[in-house]
Amino acid sequence: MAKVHLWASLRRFADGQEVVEVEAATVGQMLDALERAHPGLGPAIKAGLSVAVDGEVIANNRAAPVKPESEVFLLQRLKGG
Amino acid sequence: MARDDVKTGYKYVGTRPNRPDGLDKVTGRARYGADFSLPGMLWAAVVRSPHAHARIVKIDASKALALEGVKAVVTRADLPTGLTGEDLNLQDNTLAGEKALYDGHAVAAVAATSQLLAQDAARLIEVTYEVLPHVTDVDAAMAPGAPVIRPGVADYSVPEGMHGNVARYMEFGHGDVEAGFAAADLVREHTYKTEATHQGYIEPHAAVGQLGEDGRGEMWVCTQGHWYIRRMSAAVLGIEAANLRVTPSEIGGGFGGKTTIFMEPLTLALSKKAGGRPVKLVMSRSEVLRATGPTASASMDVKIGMKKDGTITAGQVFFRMQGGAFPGMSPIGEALPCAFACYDIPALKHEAVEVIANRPKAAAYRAPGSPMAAFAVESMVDELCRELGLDPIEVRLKNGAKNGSKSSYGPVYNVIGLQETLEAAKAHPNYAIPLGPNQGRGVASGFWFNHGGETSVSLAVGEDGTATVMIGTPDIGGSRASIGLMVAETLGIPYEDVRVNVVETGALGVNEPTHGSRATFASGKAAVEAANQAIKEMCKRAAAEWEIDAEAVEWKDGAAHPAGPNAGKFPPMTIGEIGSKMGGSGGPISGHHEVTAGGYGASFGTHVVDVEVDPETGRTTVLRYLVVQDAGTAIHPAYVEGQYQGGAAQGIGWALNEEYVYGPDGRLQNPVFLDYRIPVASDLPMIDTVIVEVPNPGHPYGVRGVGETGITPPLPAIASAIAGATGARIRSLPCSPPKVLAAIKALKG
Amino acid sequence: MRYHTPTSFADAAAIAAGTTGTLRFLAGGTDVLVQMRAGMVQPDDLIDLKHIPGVDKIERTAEGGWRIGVAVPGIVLGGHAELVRDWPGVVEGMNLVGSTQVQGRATLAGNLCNGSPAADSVPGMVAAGAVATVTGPNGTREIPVENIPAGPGKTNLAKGEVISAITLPPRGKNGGDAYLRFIPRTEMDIAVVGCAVNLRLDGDKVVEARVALGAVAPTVLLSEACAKAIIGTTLDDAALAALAKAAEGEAKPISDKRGTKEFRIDVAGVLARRAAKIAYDRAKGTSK
Amino acid sequence: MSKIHVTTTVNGDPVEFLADPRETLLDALRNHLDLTGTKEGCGTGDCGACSVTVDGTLVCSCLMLAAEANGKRVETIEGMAKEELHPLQRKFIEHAALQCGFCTPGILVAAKALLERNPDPTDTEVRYWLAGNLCRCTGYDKIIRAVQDAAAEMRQEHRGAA
Repeated sequence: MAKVHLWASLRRFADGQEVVEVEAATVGQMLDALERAHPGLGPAIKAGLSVAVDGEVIANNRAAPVKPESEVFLLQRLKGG
Repeated sequence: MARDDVKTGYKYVGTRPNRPDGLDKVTGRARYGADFSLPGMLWAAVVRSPHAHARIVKIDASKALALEGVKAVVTRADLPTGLTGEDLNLQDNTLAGEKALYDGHAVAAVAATSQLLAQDAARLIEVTYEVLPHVTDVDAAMAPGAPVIRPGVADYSVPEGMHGNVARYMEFGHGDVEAGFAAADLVREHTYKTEATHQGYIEPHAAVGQLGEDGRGEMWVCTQGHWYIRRMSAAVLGIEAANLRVTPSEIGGGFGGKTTIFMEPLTLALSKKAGGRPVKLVMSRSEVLRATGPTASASMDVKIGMKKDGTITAGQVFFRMQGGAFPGMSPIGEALPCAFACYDIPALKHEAVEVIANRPKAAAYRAPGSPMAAFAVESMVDELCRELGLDPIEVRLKNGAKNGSKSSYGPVYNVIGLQETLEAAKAHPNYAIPLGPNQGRGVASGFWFNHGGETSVSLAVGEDGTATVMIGTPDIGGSRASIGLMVAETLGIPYEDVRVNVVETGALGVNEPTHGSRATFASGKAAVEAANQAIKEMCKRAAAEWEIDAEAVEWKDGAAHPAGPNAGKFPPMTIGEIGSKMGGSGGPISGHHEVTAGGYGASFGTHVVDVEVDPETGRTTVLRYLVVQDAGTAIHPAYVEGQYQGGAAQGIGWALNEEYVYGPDGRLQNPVFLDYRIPVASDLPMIDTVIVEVPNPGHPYGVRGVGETGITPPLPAIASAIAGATGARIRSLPCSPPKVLAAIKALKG
Repeated sequence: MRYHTPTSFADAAAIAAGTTGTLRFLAGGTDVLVQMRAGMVQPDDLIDLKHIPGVDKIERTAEGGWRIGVAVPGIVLGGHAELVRDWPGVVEGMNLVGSTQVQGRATLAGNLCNGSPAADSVPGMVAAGAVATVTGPNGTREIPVENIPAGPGKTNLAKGEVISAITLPPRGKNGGDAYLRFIPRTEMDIAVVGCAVNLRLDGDKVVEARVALGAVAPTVLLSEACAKAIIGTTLDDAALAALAKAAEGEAKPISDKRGTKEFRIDVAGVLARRAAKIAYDRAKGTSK
Repeated sequence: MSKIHVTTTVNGDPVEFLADPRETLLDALRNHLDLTGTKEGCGTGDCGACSVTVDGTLVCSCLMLAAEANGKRVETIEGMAKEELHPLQRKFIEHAALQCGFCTPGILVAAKALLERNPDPTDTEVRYWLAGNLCRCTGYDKIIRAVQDAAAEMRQEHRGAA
């Protein structure tokens, strides 16, 4: 199961958990699984998130692969200048 | 570290050929936004609010419409209703709804047969306002009693009990910061402030739009991203994006400020009302400064603990940022992860709130959020270094992020070049030059994520053996040249035989704008893939001609070569031969690649600046400036240096003189280049550069992206150099002479 | 807007006297066109003075001073070696106005009539004792330059009156002048503080002095107190300190987007000191 | 509003047009004569993107009325290259002295005016002469180098010709 790290102020929407484990093969599946497990995270996901999968930042690609042993960090949607 | 010292075996990558658009740009032929005209074209002008916050009671355009030659007026009533989220924000910013939310907010627009007539007509549109209380300062906007500008602006993230102007909240971190502070020998805590600044591109926004009764339209516009312009304009006007064709002009600078819409949809709305005649709208400089997208202003608390040997034990920040009267615009989501990105620190806590205020809707500006965060954190690190008598580069080498470090925002860094930039800065002759009286040296590092994003590129092989590459990322600073070099390298043909064109929305799949330092990275990566696809097809054609397996053909030096058991059996078949025969060998040959590009590599830089401060006037002169930055691979080193130098110059302006000045009436007091003081030629020294190359494994040529990081270190580096020269630490930008002089006098008591 | 191109100052004055709406004179145009572009002023009548014979001339007066036409741009002043030798402070003030491009157009008379307390050419003219020739419907009169501005954006000229020339007095022996301004950048800014010093020496001693301060009051100030602080001295450290103190005392600035009141007062003293030294060295002939 | 008939010479070509009395020379060049190489960056004389020469003097075309150009000789960026590029134009390309290129026409026109007055300027003289030409992309470094390299080449050619 991929380990998804929530930033601190998201944890109140996930029963205070820092890490949520989800079954997912892609970033999109991972986000969907997160929302299913913790509906309170819905607005954050809808507002737009970037994620980092095993060190690689992915701005908005739901198709990017996630491996069972992947470490995922959620980030706010990143903009560039 | 420059290309000359690194043997890469590349033939074109790393060279400095002339850019393809150079000739047009030195002869005045290049067409920018305001340079397009069409038969029957009308000119537009915009009526803007003179108030920071006001209810719009009535708009009376009858006198304007009575003028001969005035063809159309649009107000918010002409735009569709029912939009939500960011689309509604965009519409609200295009034309004010019930309320004008900042000085310069567009209220109405008019089209007429000449520019002067349109301006005359705009003056005749009478708007009745009911002025409301306003707030423009970030801290004042959160203070008890501050007027709540837009009730209900908070999103899911804002905890109960925060001020009504707070729109977003964020917190993250790791480790035990209290334990970290307890383990430190020195803990300091201060508040740092930065004022809003503007990208300051020299070309004002300009567009020509045409929209017919059938809802089909076209637009010619200066933008960093024409697909964004298309999607946003269509949303604001309630038309089908597919019916809008958007062609980007040459772009006179953007730096993030041209990644979104401001007045562009007005050309279409006016055109439709004027019977489909094309409408041109060009902003004045004061409109650009008042009503486009400056960056956020920030107020930032920083606390850092350090041991006597320079080890940083813990860090904590609380950032408050305002990005104008619209939620979601301040870069808190970027500023927080950038704050400690250069460090590997065991305990960190980051918190930020976004506040709205009666200011224009902020847009991205070169590494959005990172310069402010760097100002706060790097200034504080410098303060600790000075207090403990430590060398600022050594402290950064000791605590700096390395390959495999866990980043401050969570993920582990793959291959990064921060340490290499620090070593190069330390070894540079500038770092050893002795300083004179009233002189000081400042050091700071900076970070940007870089970006990939949605990208679509296509490449066509010509009958003459040339290649034409179609990209969708407007070329701001030489990306056509760098993409041309990579394609030349891949195809093995001369750079001059590759033509790279930025094409309109009808000619390619969707592309994100040129932002986030992604053009050379992502369009380059896709162009290389497109070239590889064409190579595969060319090998196939050669194989068919030779009647051998396609797998037994390899491509090198611009030609198909028989390989393996067939090696040497046939003379190589060049791209020119294949191209000249392609009609008869199966048809035109092209390659294309569409991807949401991943694999981008973070970029780090280290700057060293020496300044001299006039102790009697507080005026700072930059004596010498050094930029060291990891480019991954410098495809066209001259334009890499150009990005480093340009970023540094913008950062120097931010540090010393640039700021938005609002009066007590909430109006912008300096909406002209006379008083919005960007650096002029005589303000700056030559800007020395060192290109560090730690190739990014996520790109076929190791590109990281070089545009953004360079603006980040100058803010703290300059403030620290001033501290070195005077003993006075400026914690509120800009380091303007009155502020520096007051600080010097305060030291003397 | 009506655009007029009279060929004599009498005609210009007559046209001006007959207007009823907003009127502007056009010499270099570097202020008027900016105001028009910004929508601050929409003139009904614009009188271009450049078709009047002689407006582009710099001529020696019979007394040995200089008569400068109202359309002589900064770049021409700066290129006039004899004028620069006589009044380097006046010329350096004018040459600080705007960019090289602005120097191609901007004039002393225009800078004066714009009425800005921060106008870079005005303190130098005031310190030099320059006189404006004013032509009106009832003939011409001579007015000391310091009496032309009435406050920000305003002049003491009556309806129909127009400046027809600026005259600098003869330089005379052992004199020197200098102008310094403070701006945050190196170029292109409006003066936050300006100071011009014009003095004459007898041996090492200052025997005459005029000191003008810019951007520290509604109009450029001609300061008696500053002059007194250095007359009779050899501009030693005590005199310079007294001058700085006098300048600080005379300065009655406001705080605005370009600088604070406190800053302007401090810097007025600093610039007075520095400008006096340069003027002194020029009078001694030890520097240009 | 009655228009003014303006007769002038632009890049050696005689031209005439009708101008609103409020129109600037910049407006006339761009909108009446289709010479869009001269740019508007500010309209207030602060950025230099509209630099042209009038009777040989460098000015901001935004700070001059079109009517004032009557009978004058105007030179713009479009007239800079003759049969081949001016050395400044060539050196700007070679030195990568432009990024977005929007300020480039004004800077080239201004730099040409400088080198005609002063063929061997110091870096500081170049910087002060060009202080009214804002560039936001380059930090000016490569611009200064390109101007100096062009100046050196022009001095060489001049010596060769003499």
